[in-house]
Amino acid sequence: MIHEAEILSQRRLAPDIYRLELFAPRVAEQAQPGQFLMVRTSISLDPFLRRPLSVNAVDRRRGAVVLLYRVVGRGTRLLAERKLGKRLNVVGPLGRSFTVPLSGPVVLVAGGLGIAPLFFLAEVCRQRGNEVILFYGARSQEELVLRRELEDMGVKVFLATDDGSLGERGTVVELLKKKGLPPAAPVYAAGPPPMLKALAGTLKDMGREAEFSLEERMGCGVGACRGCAVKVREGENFVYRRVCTDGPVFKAGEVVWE
Amino acid sequence: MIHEAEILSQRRLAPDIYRLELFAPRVAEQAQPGQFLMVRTSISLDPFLRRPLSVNAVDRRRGAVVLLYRVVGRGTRLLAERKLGKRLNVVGPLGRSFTVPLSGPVVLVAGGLGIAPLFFLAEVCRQRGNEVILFYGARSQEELVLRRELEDMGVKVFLATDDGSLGERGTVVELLKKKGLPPAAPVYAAGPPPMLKALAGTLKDMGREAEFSLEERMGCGVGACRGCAVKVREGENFVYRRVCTDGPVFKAGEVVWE
Amino acid sequence: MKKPRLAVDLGPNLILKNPVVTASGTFGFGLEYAPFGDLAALGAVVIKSVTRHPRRGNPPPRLVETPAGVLNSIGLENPGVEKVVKEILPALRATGKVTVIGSVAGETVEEYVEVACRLAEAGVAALELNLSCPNVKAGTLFGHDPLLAAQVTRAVREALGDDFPFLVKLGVVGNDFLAVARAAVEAGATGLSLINTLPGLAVDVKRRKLLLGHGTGGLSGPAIKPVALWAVWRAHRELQVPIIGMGGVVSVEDVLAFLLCGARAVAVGSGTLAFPRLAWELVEGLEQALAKEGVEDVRELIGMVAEK
Amino acid sequence: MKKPRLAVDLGPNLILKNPVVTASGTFGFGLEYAPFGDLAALGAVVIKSVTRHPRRGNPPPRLVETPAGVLNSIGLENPGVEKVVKEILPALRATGKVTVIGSVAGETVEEYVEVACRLAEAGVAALELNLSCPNVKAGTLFGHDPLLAAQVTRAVREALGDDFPFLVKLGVVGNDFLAVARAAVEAGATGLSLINTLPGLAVDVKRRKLLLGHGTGGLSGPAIKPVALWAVWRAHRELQVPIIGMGGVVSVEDVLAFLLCGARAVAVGSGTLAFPRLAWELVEGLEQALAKEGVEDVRELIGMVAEK
Ligand SMILES: Cc1cc2nc3c(=O)[nH]c(=O)nc-3n(C[C@H](O)[C@H](O)[C@H](O)COP(=O)(O)OP(=O)(O)OC[C@H]3O[C@@H](n4cnc5c(N)ncnc54)[C@H](O)[C@@H]3O)c2cc1C
Ligand SMILES: Cc1cc2nc3c(=O)[nH]c(=O)nc-3n(C[C@H](O)[C@H](O)[C@H](O)COP(=O)(O)OP(=O)(O)OC[C@H]3O[C@@H](n4cnc5c(N)ncnc54)[C@H](O)[C@@H]3O)c2cc1C
Ligand SMILES: Cc1cc2nc3c(=O)[nH]c(=O)nc-3n(C[C@H](O)[C@H](O)[C@H](O)COP(=O)(O)O)c2cc1C
Ligand SMILES: Cc1cc2nc3c(=O)[nH]c(=O)nc-3n(C[C@H](O)[C@H](O)[C@H](O)COP(=O)(O)O)c2cc1C
Ligand code: FES
Ligand code: FES
Repeated sequence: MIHEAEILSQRRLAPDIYRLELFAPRVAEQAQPGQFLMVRTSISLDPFLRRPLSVNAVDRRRGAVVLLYRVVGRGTRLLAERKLGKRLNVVGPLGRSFTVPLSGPVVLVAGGLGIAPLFFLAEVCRQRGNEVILFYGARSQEELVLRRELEDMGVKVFLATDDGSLGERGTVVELLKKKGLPPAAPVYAAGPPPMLKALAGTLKDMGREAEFSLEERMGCGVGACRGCAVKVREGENFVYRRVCTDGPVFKAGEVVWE
Repeated sequence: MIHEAEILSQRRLAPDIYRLELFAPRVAEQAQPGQFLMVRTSISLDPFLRRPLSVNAVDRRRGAVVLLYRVVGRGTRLLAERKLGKRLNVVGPLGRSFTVPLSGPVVLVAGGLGIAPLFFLAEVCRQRGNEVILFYGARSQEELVLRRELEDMGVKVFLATDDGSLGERGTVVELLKKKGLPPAAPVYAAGPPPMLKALAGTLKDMGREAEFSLEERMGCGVGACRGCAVKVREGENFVYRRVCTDGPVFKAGEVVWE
Repeated sequence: MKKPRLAVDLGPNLILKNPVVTASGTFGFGLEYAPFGDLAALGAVVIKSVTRHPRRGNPPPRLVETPAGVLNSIGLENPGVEKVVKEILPALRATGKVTVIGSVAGETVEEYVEVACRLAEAGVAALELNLSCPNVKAGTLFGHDPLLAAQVTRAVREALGDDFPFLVKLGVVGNDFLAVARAAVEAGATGLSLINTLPGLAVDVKRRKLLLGHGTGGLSGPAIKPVALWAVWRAHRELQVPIIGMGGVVSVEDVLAFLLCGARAVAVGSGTLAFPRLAWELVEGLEQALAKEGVEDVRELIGMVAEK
Repeated sequence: MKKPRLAVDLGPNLILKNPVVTASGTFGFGLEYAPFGDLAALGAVVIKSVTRHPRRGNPPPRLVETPAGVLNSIGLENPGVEKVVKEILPALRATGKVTVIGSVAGETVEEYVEVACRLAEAGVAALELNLSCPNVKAGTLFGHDPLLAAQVTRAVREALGDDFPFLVKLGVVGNDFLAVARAAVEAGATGLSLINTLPGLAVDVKRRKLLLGHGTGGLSGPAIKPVALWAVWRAHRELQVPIIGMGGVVSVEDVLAFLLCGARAVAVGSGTLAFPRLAWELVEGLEQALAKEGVEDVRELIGMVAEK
C-alpha cells in the first residue's frame, strides 16, 4: 500500500496546473477511476500531512500512474518543485471507485480540477465501449486541460468557461441544463462544492441518479481518524461518512449540502 | 543587513563539506575575518531558525561571499540541496572579527570546519604581509579542505589527521606542541570545543595570548535574545557573554571551559 | 549481537511485548491499519475512545494542518460500546494475538464505569480513561478538577476490581495536571497517559470565522513534542507511576526521548497519519538502536535522563 | 484607496499607532534591532523583562530548535532595573519617538512593585507584568495561583495609581489561566498579554541528558500558534479586556487571526529571530491587507471572528 514511486515526468499544463507521472506498477494495476493516493509532498515536518490526489490515468504496461493537480497551497507547491528521478512516497490506491453500467451512454460533469478523476473514468468507459458525454467547465480556456486528449479518445465534449474564452460563457451546470441529457444515462461529477451543490439540485429536478466525487481535508486516508466527515442523509436524520473510505464517490442524492 | 543573495556556485569539497558562493556585494565589502552570516536554509517553517555560518572568503571585485560548511543536520542538508541561481536570504556580516597585528608572524590553529573563518583570516594576513603559520587538523585527508589554496597563498601549513592519512597522526594540538611556535606570534583558533579547550590549556602553559572563534546555538544573531551564552571569567566570578555580538571571537584566556 | 529485550510493564498486570503502542483516535480500531502490518507485532493497539451510545461526531471541517502539527475536532465519533464489544473487538482479535487497550470517554461517572466494565469484560488487556477530550462538551470536565478525577477513577477502580490495569489520560493546558494526576493515582489509577492534545483553534481569515466546524480543536503532532516530554518528565519525577508518553513521536529518537523522560511505553499518534507504517518501523528501529548502543533491556532507559 | 486607520487602544491610557508590537525577550531592548528599521514605526517596543538586580541567566545551551518552534531557557538575563532606567531607556529614546512598554519580572510582590515603579517613572508608556516565566525558580508562581496573581496585581496597581496602564502576562499550561486572568483583571490589571511560552524540554538522546543547560525551557514559535489563538479567543469572550496576543506570528494572516480572535494588539516574538524585519513588514502588510479588503479601521476586526 505504501510506494516509493519515482517521478517519471512532470509537466505544467496551465499556469497553476501540473501533470505528474509516477512509476508505481502496483498502483497502476489496481487503481480504479475515482480512487486516490495520499501523497507525501514534503521532506520536513512542515507541511506534515499527506495530500489526497485522484488517480488521473494509469498506463499499466509502463507501470505508470498519472496525477493532475492545481497548486493551491504549500503542499502542492512543494510537489510542483519535485524533480524528475526523485521518489515520491504515496499510499494507495484508496477509496471507493465509480460504478459504471456495462454499456450505454454515460454523462460526466467536471468543474476545474474535477477533471482529474473523470478523465480516468472517461478513458475506462471508452475502452469498455460506453458512449461518453462530458460537460467540462473552468475559469478560462487555458484551464480546460486535457480537452484534446478527451476528444481524441472519442469523448463528446461540451465546454464552458467563466470568461467565455472557450465554449459557452457560464457554469457547466447551466451548460448541461441547456444541452440536456440523453435519456437514462447515469451522471458522474467532480468539482468544487458550489458546483456540485447546484448540479445536485438540477439533477434532482431532472430525476437523475448521479455519483459525485467529494473532497474534504484528510488525515489518514484509510478510515481511521474520522477527520474527513461528510454529512449524509439517513432517513429523516443525518450521519457523517468518511470521504476516504466510504467515498470519495457518493450518491448525489444522499449528500446533505450545507 | 538583510540580503537576498543569489547562489553563484556550490561545490562539494569532501563527502559532507560544501563551499557555496553568494552574490552579496555589500557583505563582500564589509565583512572581516571572524564575522558570520545568519542564513535562512529552509523555505518552510521547519527548520525555523537561521543558521550561523562564518564568512570563509570574499571577492570584493565580483561582489562574492563564500561560505564553507559541513552537513550536520537538517539546516545544512537543505543548504546543500539549494540550486544555482536561487536566492538565499542572509543577514550580516555579524559579530566581532579577529584583531591582528600590523606586521609579524601569526599562528592559526584550525580543527575541522574551524578552517572556515581562519581561511579568510589567512588570506587577509597574507595580503597585509604577515607571515602565516597554520596548524590544521581533521579526521582524515579528504576533510583537510582548502589546504592547496592555503599553500598557494604562501601560508606555512602543518597538517594532522586522526587516522594519519595525511600529515601527523593525532590532534592538531599535539602537532602544535611538537612543532612549537615562533616567539611572540599571536594565536588564532577555531574548531570543536574539546580541541579549543585542550589548546587553551596548552597556550596557557606556554604563556601565549590567543583569540578563539566560538560556536553556540543562536537565535537572533544580533544580541537581542541572549540565546548564545558563553561563560566568561570576570574577576573571581563569571558572567555570560553573547557569542553573536560580544564574539564570536573571544580571548582564549577569558573563556571558562566546562 | 544479542537481541535486546523490548518487553515493558505498565504495572504488575500489563506486560507489553514492546513499548510502542498506538495513540487513541489515530489508529481507528486497529482494523483500518491491518493492511499495513501485523497488529500483534505492536506493543498494544489503543483503540479510539468509546462512549456508551454511538456518537456521530462534530461537523466538518474536522482537521486542519498547522505548522508541524494537526488540529482536530473529531468529537469522539464512535459506534458506541455495544457495537465495539459485539462486532469490532471480535474482528480485531480475529487478525491475530493483538494486545488491545480500550479507551473510555463519557459525560458522567456512570457512563465511564459502564463503558469500562463492558470493555473489560470483552477482554481488553487494559483501559485508558480519557478525561481530556477537548472536542466535546464535558470532555475535559473530569480532567480539570482533582476531585472529579478522583471520583471517576475511584468508581472505575471499584467496578473493575483491584487488579485490572487502567491509566488516566490527561491534557496539560488550563489545569494543574500534576494535581489531577496525583488525585487519580491516589484514587486507584494504575498510571497515566500523557498527553492529550492541547486546545487550539485556526481562523479562516478571509471569511472571518473559525475554521473547524466545531470552532476549537486539539493540537497534536511534532509541534507539541517538547511540551509532552516535559509533562512526562514532570509526572515521572513527581509520581513514579507507569506512564504511556505521547505527543509528536515520529522517530526512534523521539521514542528514546520519551523513555528517558520516564515513559514506560510510547504512543504514536499523528505520526501514523503521515507515515502509516510508523508504529512498526519504530519497533524495528528501537530494537536496532538498542542493539547498536549495547542496551540489553529497554527498561534500562526508562527515566534515565540526567538533568545536566 | 483611502489609508486604513491602524491605531488601537489598550484601555483609555494607551494608544498605539498600530497593533504590531514586539514580544518581550525576542527584541532585546529595541536597540539591537535599530539597524533593521525605525523603532518608532512599530506599535510599541516591549522590552526584555527586567528584574530589580542584574541577572546573568541560565547556563548554555539556552536555545534549541524544535519542529516549527523554539525552546528557550534564557533565565531572564537582564542588566537590572537601575541600568535599564539610567542607560538603556535613554539610549532607546534617543533613536526617535518610540513607544516603549516595560516588562517586569520578580520573585516577590515587593520586587514587582519596585521595578514597575522605576520603569513607570522612567517614562515607559505601559507595563507588562510577566507572571509566567517558565525558566526561573519562582517564575510561574504568581501566574499559577489566582490569589497570588491578584495580590501582586493589586500591589502594583496601588503603587502606580489608577491611570497607569499595565497588562498581566500569562502562560496557559499547568494553570487555570482564565481564573488567574480574571483575578488579575479584578485586582486592577488593564488587560492581558497572552501567551507566554509553553513549558517544554528536549532530550540529548545520545548523552541521555536534558539538552538545555537549565533542563527545561519554554516553547514558542509557529508550533504554538493554534494554542495562543485559542487562549486569546477564550479570554476575550470571558473577560472583554484589552489583550496583546502572541504566539507564532509570522505573517499578516496571523496578525489578522489574532485580531479577529479578540487581541487589540499582536506581538511578534520568535518570528523576529527568523525574520529580523518581520515586525515592520507586518505593519506594512497589515495596512495593505486592510486597504485591499476595504477595511477603514483596524478596530473593526477586533473580536469579529464568527464561530460558524
Ligand atoms: C479524494 C480527494 C481527491 C483529490 N484529488 C485532487 C486532484 O486530483 N487534483 C487536485 O488538484 N486536487 C485534488 N484534491 C484536493 C487536494 O487534495 C488539495 O488541493 C490539496 O490537498 C491542497 O494541498 P496544499 O498543501 O497545496 O494546500 P493547503 O495549503 O493545505 O490549503 C490550501 C487551500 O486549500 C484548502 N484545502 C486544502 N485541502 C482541502 C481539501 N481536501 N478540501 C477542501 N479544501 C482544502 C485549504 O483550506 C486552503 O484554503 C483532492 C482531494 C480529495 C479529498
Ligand atoms: C559564529 C558561528 C560560525 C559558524 N561557522 C560555521 C561555518 O563556517 N561552517 C560550518 O560548517 N559550521 C559553522 N558553524 C556551525 C553551524 O552553525 C552549525 O553546524 C549549523 O547551524 C548546524 O545546522 P543544522 O541545521 O545542519 O544542524 P542541526 O540539525 O540544527 O543540528 C545538528 C547537530 O549539530 C548541533 N548543533 C547545531 N548548531 C550548533 C551550534 N551552533 N553549536 C553547537 N552545536 C550545534 C546540534 O545539537 C545537533 O547535534 C558556526 C557556528 C557559529 C555559532
Ligand atoms: C485525529 C485525532 C483523534 C484523536 N482522538 C482521540 C480519542 O478519541 N481519544 C483520546 O484519548 N485521544 C485522542 N487523540 C489524541 C491522541 O491520542 C494523542 O493523545 C495526541 O494526538 C498526541 O499525540 P500525537 O502528537 O502523537 O498525535 C486524537 C488525536 C488525533 C490527532
Ligand atoms: C528567546 C526568548 C526570550 C523570551 N524572554 C521573555 C521575557 O523575558 N519576558 C517575557 O514576558 N516573555 C519572554 N519570552 C516569551 C515571548 O515574549 C512570547 O510570549 C512567546 O515567545 C510567544 O510568542 P512567539 O511564539 O511569537 O515567540 C521569550 C521568548 C523567547 C523565544
Ligand atoms: S482521512 Fe482519516 S478517516 Fe478519512
Ligand atoms: S543569538 Fe540572540 S543574543 Fe546571540
